[in-house]
Amino acid sequence: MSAESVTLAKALNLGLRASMEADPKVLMMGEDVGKLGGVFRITDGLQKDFGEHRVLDTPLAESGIIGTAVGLALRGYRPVCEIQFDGFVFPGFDQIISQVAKVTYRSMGAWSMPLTVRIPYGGGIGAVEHHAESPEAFFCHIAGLRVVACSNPADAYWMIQEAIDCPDPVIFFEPKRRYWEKGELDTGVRPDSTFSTVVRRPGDDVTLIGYGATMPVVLAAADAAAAEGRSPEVIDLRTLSPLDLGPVLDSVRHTGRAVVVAEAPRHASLSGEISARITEEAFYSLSAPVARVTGFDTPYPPSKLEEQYLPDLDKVLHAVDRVMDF
Amino acid sequence: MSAESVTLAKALNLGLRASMEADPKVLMMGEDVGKLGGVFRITDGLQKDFGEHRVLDTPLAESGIIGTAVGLALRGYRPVCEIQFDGFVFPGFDQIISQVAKVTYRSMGAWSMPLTVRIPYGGGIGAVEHHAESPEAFFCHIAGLRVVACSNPADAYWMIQEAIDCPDPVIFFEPKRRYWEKGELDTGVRPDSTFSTVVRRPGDDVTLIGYGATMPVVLAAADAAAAEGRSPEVIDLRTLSPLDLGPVLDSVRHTGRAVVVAEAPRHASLSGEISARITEEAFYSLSAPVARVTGFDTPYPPSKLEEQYLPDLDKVLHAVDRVMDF
Amino acid sequence: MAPEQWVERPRYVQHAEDVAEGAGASNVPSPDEVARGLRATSEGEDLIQILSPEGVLTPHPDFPVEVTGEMLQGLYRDMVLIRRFDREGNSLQRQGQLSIWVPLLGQEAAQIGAGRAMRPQDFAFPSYREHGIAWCRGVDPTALLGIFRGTDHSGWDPKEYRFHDYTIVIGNQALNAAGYAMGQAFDGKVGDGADAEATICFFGDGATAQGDIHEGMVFATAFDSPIVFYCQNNQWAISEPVGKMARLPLFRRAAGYGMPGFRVDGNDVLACLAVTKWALDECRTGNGPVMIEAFTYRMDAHTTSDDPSRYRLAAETEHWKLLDPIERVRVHLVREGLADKAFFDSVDVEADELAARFRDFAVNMQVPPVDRIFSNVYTGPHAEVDRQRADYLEYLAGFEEEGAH
Amino acid sequence: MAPEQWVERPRYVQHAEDVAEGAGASNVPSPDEVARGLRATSEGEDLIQILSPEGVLTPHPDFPVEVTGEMLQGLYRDMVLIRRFDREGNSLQRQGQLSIWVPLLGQEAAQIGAGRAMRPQDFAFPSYREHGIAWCRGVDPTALLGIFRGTDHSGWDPKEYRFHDYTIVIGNQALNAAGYAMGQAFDGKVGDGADAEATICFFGDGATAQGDIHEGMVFATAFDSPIVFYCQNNQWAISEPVGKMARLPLFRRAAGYGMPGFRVDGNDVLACLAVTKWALDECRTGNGPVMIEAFTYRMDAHTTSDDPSRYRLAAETEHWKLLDPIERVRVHLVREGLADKAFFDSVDVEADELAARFRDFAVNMQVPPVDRIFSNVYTGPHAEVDRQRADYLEYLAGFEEEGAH
Ligand SMILES: Cc1ncc(C[n+]2csc(CCOP(=O)(O)OP(=O)(O)O)c2C)c(N)n1
Ligand SMILES: Cc1ncc(C[n+]2csc(CCOP(=O)(O)OP(=O)(O)O)c2C)c(N)n1
Ligand SMILES: [Mg+2]
Ligand SMILES: [Mg+2]
Repeated sequence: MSAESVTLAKALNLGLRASMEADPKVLMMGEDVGKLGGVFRITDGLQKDFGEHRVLDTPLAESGIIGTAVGLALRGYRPVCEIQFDGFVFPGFDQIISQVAKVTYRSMGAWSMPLTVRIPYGGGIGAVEHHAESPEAFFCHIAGLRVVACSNPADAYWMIQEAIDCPDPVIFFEPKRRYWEKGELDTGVRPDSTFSTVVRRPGDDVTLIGYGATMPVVLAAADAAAAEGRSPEVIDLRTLSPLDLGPVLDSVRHTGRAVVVAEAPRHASLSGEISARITEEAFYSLSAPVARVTGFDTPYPPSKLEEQYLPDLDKVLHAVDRVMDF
Repeated sequence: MSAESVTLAKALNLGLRASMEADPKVLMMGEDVGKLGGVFRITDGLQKDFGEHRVLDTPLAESGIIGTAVGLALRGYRPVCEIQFDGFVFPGFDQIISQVAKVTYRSMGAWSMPLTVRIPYGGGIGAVEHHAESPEAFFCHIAGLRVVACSNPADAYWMIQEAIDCPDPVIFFEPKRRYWEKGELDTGVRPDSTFSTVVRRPGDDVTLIGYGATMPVVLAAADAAAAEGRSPEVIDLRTLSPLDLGPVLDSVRHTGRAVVVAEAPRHASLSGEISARITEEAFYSLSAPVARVTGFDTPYPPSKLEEQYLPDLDKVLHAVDRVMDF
Repeated sequence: MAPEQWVERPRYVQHAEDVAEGAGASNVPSPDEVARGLRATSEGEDLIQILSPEGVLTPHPDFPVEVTGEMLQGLYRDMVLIRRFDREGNSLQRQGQLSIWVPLLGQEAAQIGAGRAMRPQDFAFPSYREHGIAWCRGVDPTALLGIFRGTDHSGWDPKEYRFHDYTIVIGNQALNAAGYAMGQAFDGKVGDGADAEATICFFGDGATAQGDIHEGMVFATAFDSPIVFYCQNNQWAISEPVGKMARLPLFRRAAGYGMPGFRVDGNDVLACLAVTKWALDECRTGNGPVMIEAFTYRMDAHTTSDDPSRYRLAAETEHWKLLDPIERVRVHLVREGLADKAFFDSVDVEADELAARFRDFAVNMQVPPVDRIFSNVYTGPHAEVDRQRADYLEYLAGFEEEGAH
Repeated sequence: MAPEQWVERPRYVQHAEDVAEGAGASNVPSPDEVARGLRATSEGEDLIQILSPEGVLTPHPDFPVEVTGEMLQGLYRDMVLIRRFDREGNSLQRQGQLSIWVPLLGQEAAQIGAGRAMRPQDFAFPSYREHGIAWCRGVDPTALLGIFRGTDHSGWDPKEYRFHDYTIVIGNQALNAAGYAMGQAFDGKVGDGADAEATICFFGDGATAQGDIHEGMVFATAFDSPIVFYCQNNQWAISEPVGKMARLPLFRRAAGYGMPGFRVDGNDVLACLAVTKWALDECRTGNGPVMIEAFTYRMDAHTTSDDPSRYRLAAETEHWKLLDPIERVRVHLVREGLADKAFFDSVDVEADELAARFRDFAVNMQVPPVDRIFSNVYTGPHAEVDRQRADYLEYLAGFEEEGAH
C-alpha cells in the first residue's frame, strides 16, 4: 500500500488490525472495545471482523482487565488492553506494578509478558475530571515495563505493532487530542525499531524535547522561534522508558541548550529525569540549565482553564528565551 | 519529660499515642493494627488503651482502608492508615490519587482531607518480594499530597504528630530497617515544623543529600569521607513533596557539588527531580553534575542480593570521588 | 440434592469456535449472551412494585408507605422538573454551551424515590448521573452546570447539602460512603433516636464489577455501618449490557455478604421510596448495610458524547417507553382524581421557568480566574504551588505589559 | 414475609461506647465479634464431610469418590511428607538458615485433597502457603527454598509443572488465574474431551476481602471460565479472625455471582478431593466457575515472624488438634486394616530422608551471582539495565583490582 493521509486514530486502528491479522494470539480487551469500537473508535470494526473471542468487551474493572490479561499472556496470548481514559488506569496499577512488570523477573525468564496497555492520555479536549491526565512518570518509574508514546499517524501505526510484537510489557501512550490530526502513512515498508528517539527538525541553537501530545506544540514553537531567527532542533523521544539518550545528547552537545516539554506535573516527573540525565552526561556542553515546560503541580484543572495549564507555544518560546539569554 | 533513648519504632508509637490523646478524632486503621499492634508493633497497646473504635483492625483490602478513611475524614475524623509493607500500597493507589489527593481541589476547599498514610518502606531486612520497595516517587508526583520521610526517633515522634495535625493528606514514609535503631527523644519541647529540610552535618566540599532509610548510610559515608580529608555537608530532606529546597541550595552554592542518595530505582525518580531542581536553581555554582546513588532500574532483587542493590558506604564514597574529581 | 441444583445459573456447553464464529459473522448474540442476559435483566418474581406501569397502586405489605394526593403531586412535580432540566442540559450541550451532559432520562423515579426517602440528616454519595438526588438534597440544578461546562469539578457545598461531590472514577464512592457511614456509627448516630443517621451510596450496574464496590460491602458489613448501597441498574454500562457484568440479578450479591438485598421496580417512584425508606431506617438502627437494585433504564445515550445506535436496538427503548416513570404517576393522579389540569399546567409552567433559568445561568457562566488552577490544592500554604502560582501570574503580567506598550 | 427474614445476618443494636469500652477494658470480644464470628466460623449444616475426625468414612451421594487402600495410603503418605518438610522449614528458619518460613501445618488435607484432584493438564495458581499443592504438581520441595532463603523470588518452571509462581500480593492471582482460564476456554480446551483443562486458584479467608478476588469471580462468570476458586479458610488472616472479613460463611458469596459454592471439611482429605474433583470437572465442561471453601485451621503461626499468642487462645489450637487431618486417615487405615506397621514405618523413614535432603539442600544454597539482579528484568536487551549492569560490574571489578594490589 502506498502513502495515504490518515488520522492518528485510524492509523492505530489499522495497526491493531495488522497485528491481529499477523498473529491469531493477539487479543483486544477493555471496556466498550467490541460493538462500540471503544469510546474513541480505535478498535472500530475489529470485533465484527475477528469475533468476540478476539475482541473482548470486559466487565467494568481495570484491575480485572489487566489481571486477566496477565493470565492470558501466561497462556500464550498477546493481550492488548485498552484503558478508556488516563485517569482510569489506577485501579489496575497494582496488577501492573506487582504482576505485569515483575512476572518475568520473578520467574527468572520462565514467563515473558507480551502485554500492551493502551492509554489515551493528555488534555486539551475539554473533558471532565480524570479524562486529561498524563501519568507516564508512574510507569517510567516501574522497572520491568517499557513505556512509549506516539505523536503522529505513521508512528502510531508502526509503534503499536512493535508494542504488540514486543515480548515485554509495553505501556503505550496515545495523545488523545491528536487522534483526529492527519498525517502521511505508508504501510509498505516497516521501519527500524520505532522505540527510539528521532530528530524531527535539525537546528543549532537549542534542543526542544517533546513526546506524544506535546509534539505539535513543540514543532509549532520551533517554527515560531525560527521565524524569530533562532535555530531550534526538535526531538521526539518516542521511547520514555528506557530513554534513548543518544540522539538527545548528540543534539545537546551541539546546541548547548535544552528545553523539555511535557503536559504532566513537574514534581518527580519524567521531565526531571530527562533534565538530570542530560546534565549528568553533557554537563560541560550546557550553556544553561535544562529548562522545563510542564503542567503545574496541581490536579488537572477544570477544562475552561486547561489552556492555561498546558504547555503552549508561548510558554515554550518563553523557555527558549530563558535558556538562550541565560 | 526529658530526653531518653528510644527506638524509632517506639518513638512512632509514642507519637501516635500523643496524637490520640490530644484529639479524640484521631483513628488508627489497617491490617493487624489492633490486638497485634501491627506487624512492626508500631500501634502496640493503642487498641487496648483507646478501644476498638479508635484502633480499627480492618478487612484485608488496601483500597478499602484508604477509601473508608477518606469517608471518615469527610465525617470529621483524622484517620491514620497503616499499610503493612510498601509493596501493598498499590491496591489503594487509585483511592489515593483519585480521592485522597483531589477531594479538596474538587470541592474548592469545602472538604479538607486530614488523612495520614503510614508506609514502612525500604529494604535491608532480608524480606521476601514486595517487602522492600521505595515507592516515594509515585506519591511525590501526585499533586494534592504531602510526602515526608523520617530518619530518626526524634523526627519520627514529632513528624508523625505534625502529619496527623496537618489538614492535608500526608504520605508518611517510615524506614523499616531503622525501626530498631535508637536515638535521643525529648518529648518536652515541640520543635518548629518538621516538614522541613535540615543540615545534619556542616561541611564545605560536597553536599550529601539523603532522606529516610538512607540517612545512616549517608552519615556513615560522611564520616568516612571526612576521615579521608574531605569536608562533606549532610542534608536530611525530611519533606519530599514539596521539597524544601532552600537549605539544599544554600549548601550546594557553598560546596559546588552534590550527591543524592536514595534506595528507589533511578528512572523517573525523586532523585532525578532533586538533581534537576538543583541544576535549575544553582547552575553556576556547580563544579560537577549532581551525582546520584540509587537502586538499579530493576525490581527489588532477592534479599541475598539486596546489599548489592542498596546504596552503601562504598557507593556513596565512590560518587563523592566522582564529583570531586570531575 | 444434586450439586447442579445448588445454585441457579445458565447451563450450556459451548465451544469457543461457535461463539467466535457466530459473533464474527453477524452481531447476533451468542448463546451465553442470551442465557446470561436473560438472568441478569429479567425483572423476575422478586421485583418489588407498588405503582404499576398502568398506574394501578397496590400497597406492599413489607414496605408500607402512606400515600396522599399531595405527596404524589410532589413526586410527580419532582420528576417533571428534573426531566425538564435534564433535557435542557442535553440541548445546551448540542448548542455548544456545555462540553458534555450526562442524561438521567428514564431514571427519574429511581432517583426521586430514593432522594425523597432520605431524612435531612442523611448523607448521599452520588456517582455522576444523580441530578435527581441533587435536586432532592436541595442543590440548585444550576450548581451542576460547572462540571459540564468545564468551569469547575464540583459546584455545591457538599457539607451543607449532605450531598457529596460527583465521583467519576467508577466505584470509588462506595468506599468513601462506607467510611462516612462508619463515622456515623462511631459518632453514636445509629439507633432509634430522631437524630439517627444513615448514608446512601449510588452507583450503576456496570460499577458492580469494580473491586471498590465489593470492598465497600465488605467494610460496611464488617463495621455494621448504616449505609444503603443503591444500584441503579439502567441495563447499560455505556455499550455493555448488564449481562456482561453478572449472570444473575445484581441484588442477589447482597445475600453473600449477609445483608438484605432487594430488587425494586426502578420506574416506580413509590416502590423506590418505600424500599429506600425501609432500608435507610433499617441500617439507621445499627443493623448494618442494605442493598437495593433499582431496575430501570437509561432512555438516552450514556452521555452526549455517546451514540447508542451502535450497540442497542430502538425496539428496546420503545419497550421501556411504555414503562415511563412519570407517565404512570400522571395516569394514577388523573384516574383517582388526585390532580386536575390546573395542577399539571402549573407544573409545566414551573418546568419551563426552571429550564429557562437553567439555560440562562449556563450561557452566562464565566471562566474562572486563572488563580483557580492553584487554589485549594492544599488547605494551607504550599511552598511549591504558591511559587508556581506567583511565577505564572508574573509570566502572564509580562504579556499584559507587552500589550500595554 | 417480613424483610427481617429475607436474609440471615446477626441482629443486634449496639452502641459505639459499649464496644469501645468493652474492648478497651479487656480483650474480651465485643458483641458484634461474637455474633459475626459465630456466623462466619461455625461449620454449619452445609459442611461436606466424608472422613470424620474419628476416622469413620461415610460416602457423600453428590461427590462420589472411589476409595481404595492404596489410594488412602497415598494420601496419608503425601500429608505426612509435606508436614515433615514443613516442620523442617520452620526449624531451618529458627536456626537462621532461612529468613522466613510460611507454615502449612494443619492444612495438609485441604492441600493434598485439592492437589490430588487435579489432572496433569490442569493449572494451579497458588498464594504463598501452598507447599502441598507444589508437592502434588511434582515440584520438589527444595525448589521452594530459594524464596525463603532469599536467593530467589521463585524456584521452579511454572510451565513445566503447571504450577504458577507464588503470589504474595493478596488477591492478585485470582485475576491472573481467571485470565489463564479464559485462555483455556478460548483454546477450545473445555468440553468432554480427555484433554479438557481447568484452572484452580488458591487464596485465604483474608483474601476474600480484596477487590481482586471479586473481580476474578466477575470475570470468571462473565466468560464462563473453567476455574475453581479454592479458598482455604484457615480462620485467620495473621491476627484477624475470619469474622472480621465476613458475616456469613465465605462460600455463600458464590451464589451471588451465579456459581456453585461449597463448604468442605478442609481437614478431611477425601472430602476435599471429592469436591475439588467434581468442581474441576464441572468447570472443565464449560459451565463456568465453582467456589470451594475448605474449612480448616492454621495450626502454627502466620509465618515464622508471627507471634499468635498475642491474638489467639491456646485452647482454640487444642480444639483443632482433635480434628487433625492426618490422624483421622491413620486411624481409618488402622481400623479398617488397610495398612500395617511396616507401611507407617516406611512413610516415617521416607519423611526423615526427605527432611534431611531438604535441610541439606537449604544449608548448601549459594548466593546467586550479582548478575541475577539485572537478569530477566526484560526478555530482550534493554539499553538502560544493560548499561547499569556493565557499570556495576566494572565498579565491582575496581574493588577487586584494589584488593589485588
Ligand atoms: C474506573 C473507571 N473506569 C472507566 C470509566 C469510564 N466510564 C464512565 S461511565 C462508564 C459506564 C458506567 O456504567 P454504570 O456503572 O452502569 O453507570 P451508568 O453510566 O449506566 O449510570 C464507564 C466505563 C470510569 N469513569 N471509571
Ligand atoms: C495486598 C496485600 N496486603 C497485605 C499483605 C500482608 N499479608 C500477608 S499474608 C496476610 C494475611 C492473609 O490472610 P489469608 O488470606 O487468610 O491467608 P493465610 O495467610 O491465612 O493463608 C497479610 C495481611 C499482602 N501480602 N498483600
Ligand atoms: Mg448503567
Ligand atoms: Mg487465613
